[in-house]
Amino acid sequence: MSVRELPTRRDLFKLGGLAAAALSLGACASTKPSTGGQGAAATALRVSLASDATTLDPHKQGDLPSMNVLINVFDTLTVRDTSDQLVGGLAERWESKDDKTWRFHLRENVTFHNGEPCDAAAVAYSIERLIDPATQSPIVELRLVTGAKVIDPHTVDLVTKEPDPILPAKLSLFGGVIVPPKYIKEKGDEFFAEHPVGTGPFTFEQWQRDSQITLKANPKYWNGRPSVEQLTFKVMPDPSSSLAALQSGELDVVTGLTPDAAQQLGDAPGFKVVTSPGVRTFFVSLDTEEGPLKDKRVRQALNHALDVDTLIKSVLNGAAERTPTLIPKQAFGFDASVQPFQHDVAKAKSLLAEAGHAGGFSLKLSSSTADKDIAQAISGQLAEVGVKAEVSLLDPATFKGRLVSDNRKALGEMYFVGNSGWTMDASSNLQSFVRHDRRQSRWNNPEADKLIDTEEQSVDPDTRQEAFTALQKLMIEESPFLYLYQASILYAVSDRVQWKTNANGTLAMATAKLAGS
Amino acid sequence: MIGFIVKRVGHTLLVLFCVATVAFFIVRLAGDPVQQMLPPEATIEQERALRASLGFDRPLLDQYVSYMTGLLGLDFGQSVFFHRPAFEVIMERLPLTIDLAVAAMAFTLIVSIPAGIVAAVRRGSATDTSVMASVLVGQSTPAFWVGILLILIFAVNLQWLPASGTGSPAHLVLPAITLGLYSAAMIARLLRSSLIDVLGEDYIRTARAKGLSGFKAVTAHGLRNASLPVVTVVGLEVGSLLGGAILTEQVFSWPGIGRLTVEAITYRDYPLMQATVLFLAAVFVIVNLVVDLSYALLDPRVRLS
Amino acid sequence: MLTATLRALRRNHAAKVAVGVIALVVLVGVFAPLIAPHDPNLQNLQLKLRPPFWMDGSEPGYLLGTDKLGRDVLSRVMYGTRVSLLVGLAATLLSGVVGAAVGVVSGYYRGWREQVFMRLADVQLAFPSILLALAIIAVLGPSLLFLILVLGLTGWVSYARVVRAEVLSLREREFVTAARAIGDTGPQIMVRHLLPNIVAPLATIGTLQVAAMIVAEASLSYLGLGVPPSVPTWGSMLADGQLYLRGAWWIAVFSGAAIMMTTLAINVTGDLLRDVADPKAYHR
Amino acid sequence: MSSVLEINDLHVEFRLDADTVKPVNGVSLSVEAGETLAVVGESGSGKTATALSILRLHPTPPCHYTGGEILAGGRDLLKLPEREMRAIRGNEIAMVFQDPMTSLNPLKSVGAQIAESLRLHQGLSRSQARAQAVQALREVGIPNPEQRAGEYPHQFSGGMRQRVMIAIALACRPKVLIADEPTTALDVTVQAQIMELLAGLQERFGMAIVLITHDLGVVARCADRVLVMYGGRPVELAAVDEVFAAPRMPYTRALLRSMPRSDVPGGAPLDPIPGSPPNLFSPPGGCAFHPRCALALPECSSTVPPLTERAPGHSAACLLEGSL
Amino acid sequence: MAEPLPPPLPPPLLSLRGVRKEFRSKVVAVDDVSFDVRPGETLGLVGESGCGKTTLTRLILRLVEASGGEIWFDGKELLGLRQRELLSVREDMQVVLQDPYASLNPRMRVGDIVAEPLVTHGRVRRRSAAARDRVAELLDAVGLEAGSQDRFPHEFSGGQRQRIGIARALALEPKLVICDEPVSALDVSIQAQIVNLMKRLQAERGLTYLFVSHDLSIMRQIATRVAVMNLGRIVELADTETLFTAPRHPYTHSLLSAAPVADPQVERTRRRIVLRGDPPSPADPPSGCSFRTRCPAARDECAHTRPPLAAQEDPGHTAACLFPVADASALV
Repeated sequence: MSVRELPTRRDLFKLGGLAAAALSLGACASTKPSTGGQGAAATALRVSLASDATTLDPHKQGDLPSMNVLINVFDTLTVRDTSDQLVGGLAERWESKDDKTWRFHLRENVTFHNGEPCDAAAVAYSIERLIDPATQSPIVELRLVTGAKVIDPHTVDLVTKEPDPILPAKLSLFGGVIVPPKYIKEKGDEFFAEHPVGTGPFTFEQWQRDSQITLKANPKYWNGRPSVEQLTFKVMPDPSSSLAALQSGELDVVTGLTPDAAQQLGDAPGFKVVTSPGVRTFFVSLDTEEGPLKDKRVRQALNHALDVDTLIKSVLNGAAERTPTLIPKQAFGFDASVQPFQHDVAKAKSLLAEAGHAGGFSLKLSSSTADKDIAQAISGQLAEVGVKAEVSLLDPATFKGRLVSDNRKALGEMYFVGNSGWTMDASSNLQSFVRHDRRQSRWNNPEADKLIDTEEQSVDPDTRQEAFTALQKLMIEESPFLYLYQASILYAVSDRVQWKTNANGTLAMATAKLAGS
Repeated sequence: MIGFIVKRVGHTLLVLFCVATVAFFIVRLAGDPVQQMLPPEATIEQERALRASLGFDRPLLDQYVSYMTGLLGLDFGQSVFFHRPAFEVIMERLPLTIDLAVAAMAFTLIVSIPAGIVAAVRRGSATDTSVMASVLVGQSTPAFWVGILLILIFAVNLQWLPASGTGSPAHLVLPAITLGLYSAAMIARLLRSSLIDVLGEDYIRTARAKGLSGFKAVTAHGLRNASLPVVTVVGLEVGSLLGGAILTEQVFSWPGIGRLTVEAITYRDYPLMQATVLFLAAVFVIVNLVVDLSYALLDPRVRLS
Repeated sequence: MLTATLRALRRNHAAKVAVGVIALVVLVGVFAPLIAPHDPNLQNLQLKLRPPFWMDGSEPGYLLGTDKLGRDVLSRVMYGTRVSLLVGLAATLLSGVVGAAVGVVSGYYRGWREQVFMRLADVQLAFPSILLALAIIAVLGPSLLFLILVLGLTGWVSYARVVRAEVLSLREREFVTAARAIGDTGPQIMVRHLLPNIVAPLATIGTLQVAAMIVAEASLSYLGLGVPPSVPTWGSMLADGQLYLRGAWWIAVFSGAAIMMTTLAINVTGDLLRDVADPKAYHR
Repeated sequence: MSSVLEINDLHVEFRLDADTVKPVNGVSLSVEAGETLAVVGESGSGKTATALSILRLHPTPPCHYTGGEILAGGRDLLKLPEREMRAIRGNEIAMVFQDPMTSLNPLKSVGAQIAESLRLHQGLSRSQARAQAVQALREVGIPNPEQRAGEYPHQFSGGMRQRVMIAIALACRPKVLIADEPTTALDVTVQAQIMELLAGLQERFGMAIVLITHDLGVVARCADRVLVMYGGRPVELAAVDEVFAAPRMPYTRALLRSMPRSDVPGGAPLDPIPGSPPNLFSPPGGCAFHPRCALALPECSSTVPPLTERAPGHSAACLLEGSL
Repeated sequence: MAEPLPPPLPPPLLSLRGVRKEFRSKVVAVDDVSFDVRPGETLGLVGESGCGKTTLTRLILRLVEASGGEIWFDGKELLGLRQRELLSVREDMQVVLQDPYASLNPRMRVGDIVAEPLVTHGRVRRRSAAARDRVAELLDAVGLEAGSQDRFPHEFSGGQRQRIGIARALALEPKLVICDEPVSALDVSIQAQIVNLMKRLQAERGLTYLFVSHDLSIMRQIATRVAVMNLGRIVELADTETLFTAPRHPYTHSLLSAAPVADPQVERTRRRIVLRGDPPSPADPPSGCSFRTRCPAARDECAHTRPPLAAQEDPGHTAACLFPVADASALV
């Protein structure tokens, strides 16, 4: 599910001009419970955030900076573990009752920070609260959920109007946060948003807006008291100043780094830049309905024209991995047998000539200013086969406005876009871009539509995998996109910190450890 | 004097009314907060529902009328992203911007007033030349560039001062210098030329004919008179200070009104955008109102008329 | 005015240098396609982030090094001159024409016209121009034309105020009374008598305004709201280069230096013009 | 009798960027206690430059005192250090300027502006100076001085402002008052009041007055002796009756003839001086008046005639000997 | 034997009836002013600063709109005319202004300045040969070289500039020239040149002057008749010689007495009237006679009655005073 990766939060530092280049690349940096480490002493961990949380009510936010904080205060029903497997969170296990019902068995003896029990009623309350339009939640994953049914104090059913095979995965982040019903009813929404109470590893201490958020270890955490005593998120939009702060000892972890920013740290001793695989894929959407791109030979030619490996090496300093299509390799549905396009200028030229464009042609390549360098580099490579792609940069908010507008041609013939699939299911990566009636789709292919329907409506993994494999082959053949890469997550840490991120990107710090304290 | 005050207050309100109106319509040109709030894969129904629940699907005129009537009761609306009253959000950031503005103003005045006086009194001397050269450099350097250089030198290389963030007076130093530099150059130059004008006035000659020393003539008769045009410009400078604050707060991650404005713009958070614009405008016009009134206090010709 | 300027120029060494710098900048801008060693947009990812010629690892032919896409910094700075000058001059011209017209009309007629225009100016001054820029760019998309439009539309106030003040004093001068007694109409007086007499202050603010506009363009480009990326500009190079300040300082430093040098030269020249236009201030 | 102020062969230059201007070329004059010496001339004649030179009020640079001496109280003012010069200004020698509107600081009450020189020169306390200032205002005929001392210049009429200027000048009872066109900016009825006031104060305090003016009517009414200046040089010096009745310099005579008079019936055409007064930046060679002089000789364009005594107490600078 | 009747007077060229101007600040600058200017004469208008004489000229020129009254010029009532209709009137009525430095546009060449009325009224085209010829003629008439056309005003001395101003006023061959303090900014030695020039031009061209000045000596040399203004009102009007030798209004009397005469012997013997107090502010004029607060002869009635302009012994002599001066012989 490509969530909140596009502009929202990151625009901030773009507008500040502080992280000009591919901000979106590193923005999903997240820590993931890391294992190992020495005994816990009274320790404080300071982590940079590229921008502040907008609200601490988990149902009213839909952006990673907020989520990065909240994941430490709240728990979700399911959890992506360090090896990217979906494991139990507040729900110990779950099963599909029928096509339209998922049953969750809850962990017992979990309480909120205020002592309120976290039971089926709380879960039902949370789900209902999220899908109630009055909540004005920007979270969209649960759009198929029609309600939650309490079966017993530790069992709850989620009912959907259509089959949703990946609902459990969707509950591992934004959609799956469980909030305390009594507390909210007593104190009101506004108070809750400033003084959140959850079941998570840390309790909320203090929020100085746009400056820092302080959390304290929750001694009664069901999964064991975290070794970090105090967790502070410092808002620092400028990567160079946060790196400076890291070097001067004001910070322990700098997140949200771009490849360019990461280079600045150089070989300074005592710190390191960690590159960890991510699930955010980048590609160029092509207008397959009009103009020269209507011809699939042209689309194939453009894919052959791109030297993605050089792009990764030069523009991203190697902080990415090639993907054959839109699906990251960690996701369910990825088929390693599908081969990416070969960089082959001669072939590209001959395909263009075949399509009647031997002399090349001109078109527009739109991108957000955040992706300026890569867009320009792509334009440079296309120029080598005679295709003049004029780069048109839009500020991230405008870019997003046009991306989601009703006019699918609002961004011109080609636009560069990224898409994160944090559910780690190919379904999320494809959902908005492939089926012809989806918002960002510019490809009308009945076969593809049928395959999407299959994978979206079946709960059987094998059926789904088959559909995905077929889809990936079809996407290579038809080339409705220019396929690029999945970006790595970059963060810088002081040597005294021990932790590791997972592929999807929230700063869950429960198992982080500090050495030498 | 009373008539003057009433007239000026009236102007101020009129300007604020116009700013509010322009802000209302211009932010709606820039795009929709709903599109920024939802992830791209949201369905059109979800988008429509959210828009309706926020009230942004109502006719524009309707929204305008309720926005303007809200303003009468100091209700700037609810921030879409912060889920709180926009006014409250602003008030929360205000102290930081005030800190920054006060520090920048202090820097500006401490640097510019002595520089302007010395340059004017020693007109044509080496001191004057070097002050004027600094003034030109200060006026020619974009604020963001100054900020970057200061960070590079004092935070990154020398590590004397923090590069960004808040918390201690040390955090204020670089942003305040960045923000105040242009104004300092501006005011030093203005004070100099204003003082040179005043020093050529007949009443300075009268003072010298009475036997006052050149220095005494400047301090007793020159400064106050020369400050009149400077005071007016200081008021207008507040405008560039506020504009500069937007850039400076970005460069130094200073969580004040300037950054809030950019955030609001980024989110297309209508109510917050309107509120910050109106707030900045209000600060500007009120400062200028105060400047006009203090002008009147300084100048008996206005005060007593 | 011209002869007086030349005379003043002969005595002012700083201004001589400044005028030389401006001439150089203009020449570079005009002849950039002829003298730039490379296509400013030509990428060579193999040659990225090469330092200037005197440093180790530099690439022959790339005097000031390359940026992260392997483009020649010198050529980009040269081409950036064109945008800066074009935007600076065009926006100044636009704001000058609008501002002078508004200033003359409100200064000459006074009354409701003056009230309307001056309140409009107040609103403009109180309104953060970055928002106006953002709205226009957001609605219309980034383009050189709109950038000039935005800067022009936010810059007219300073002209209007100065021109109005000048006109207010000019209209009390007897030659205006004489013209009215002859039977000249308002427009005739404004064109024949008032405008020629505000040319000097207009030229002075205009010069200073060009520098201000260049900085404004750089600021907007820096914020990513400037000109489209197919055109290299100093502001966007500065923004790009900021990330590489430690390793590849040359990108930001040369473009920043170009901005500073140009605006400084223009400001020095503007000061000279100001002195010539206001000899009272000069001879004192 | 002894002079309270004596100027011998004063030369003043302004060194501007492009040119050097010499507004004062060899001016000599002296004035005795209780006497009024009028210095009369047209614009550019150097009369105001001379007046300001006495107190060394020209800014230096560009002004340079290149020659001569200014003697007062046995000292040469041109040689005094600035410190001692300050003790003379406003104390021994005071000055009244032409435009009372601009010569007073608009932001200070008139009482404070008078008190300033009293405190400076007589070391009075604030309250003493204030009381003295009120007294000074009373002396110059300002009604209700206690209240008016606290008011600001813009609240006074032109005539009253000039009275304030006189009060400032006379506050320390100077020996010499230099009045630079003191009535030019005033209406004729007010002018008469001010001239009467000055005459009365002179009688009372016995100071010498150097009256700078272009108005021959004012000269005729007030002056004891007259120095006529033209092109930066003194051209005639004599008692007032002598100058008007028997001028010895063609310029003086032509000036008197050209003047429209209110006591002579009109009808006949006037007798103007042709041409214009000399330009300071390009003065004519020789006698500055020769281009306009009906009696000019060929050598007038090359020879500068010195001011020489033609009759007791009557000097003129002209190559033509004898009376005209 | 009966004296022969004086020849009938020609109809006035300019005639003011009850003209009034009240500014928005409630200051009455011109109050109920009536007088005639006859063809070929020079009517002098004398008064101190702030008396309203300059405002009055602006009212006649319709540069300032009057609050009331009538102004007849050459058979037309001006105050009712629209701006367009005024254009033809302006051809016959021109103005010479006080400050020769400010009254010429510094950015225009002399030729263009002098030709401007001709161009505005469509007589010649700008910069045409006809314009140059006409300008050369005019410059010659005021004693300037034809070559002056291509120079700028700042290249001329004050007297020469005033000649340029006069040439401009004459360009349209007007019937009436309003002269607003035309010589007061000039050096003494130049004033006579200009006065002589104006007198000569009047004789040659049959001009009529309305001559405004505060300078009594100039007035006596140039005016046929003189009107004295004080605080917005005409207080006395008479033939020049009558006014200067036998003024009836105490204000006129004190003006004449206050003006110094360039003759020390005369000055010593004159009886001088030095007024007490300040001139009243036009914003707050005294009740009754506007001069009464400074008048040496004021009595109680003067505070209650505003004296009308009343005929005096000499024909054509009027004065607004309840107790006119009987003997002014000491004035010289």
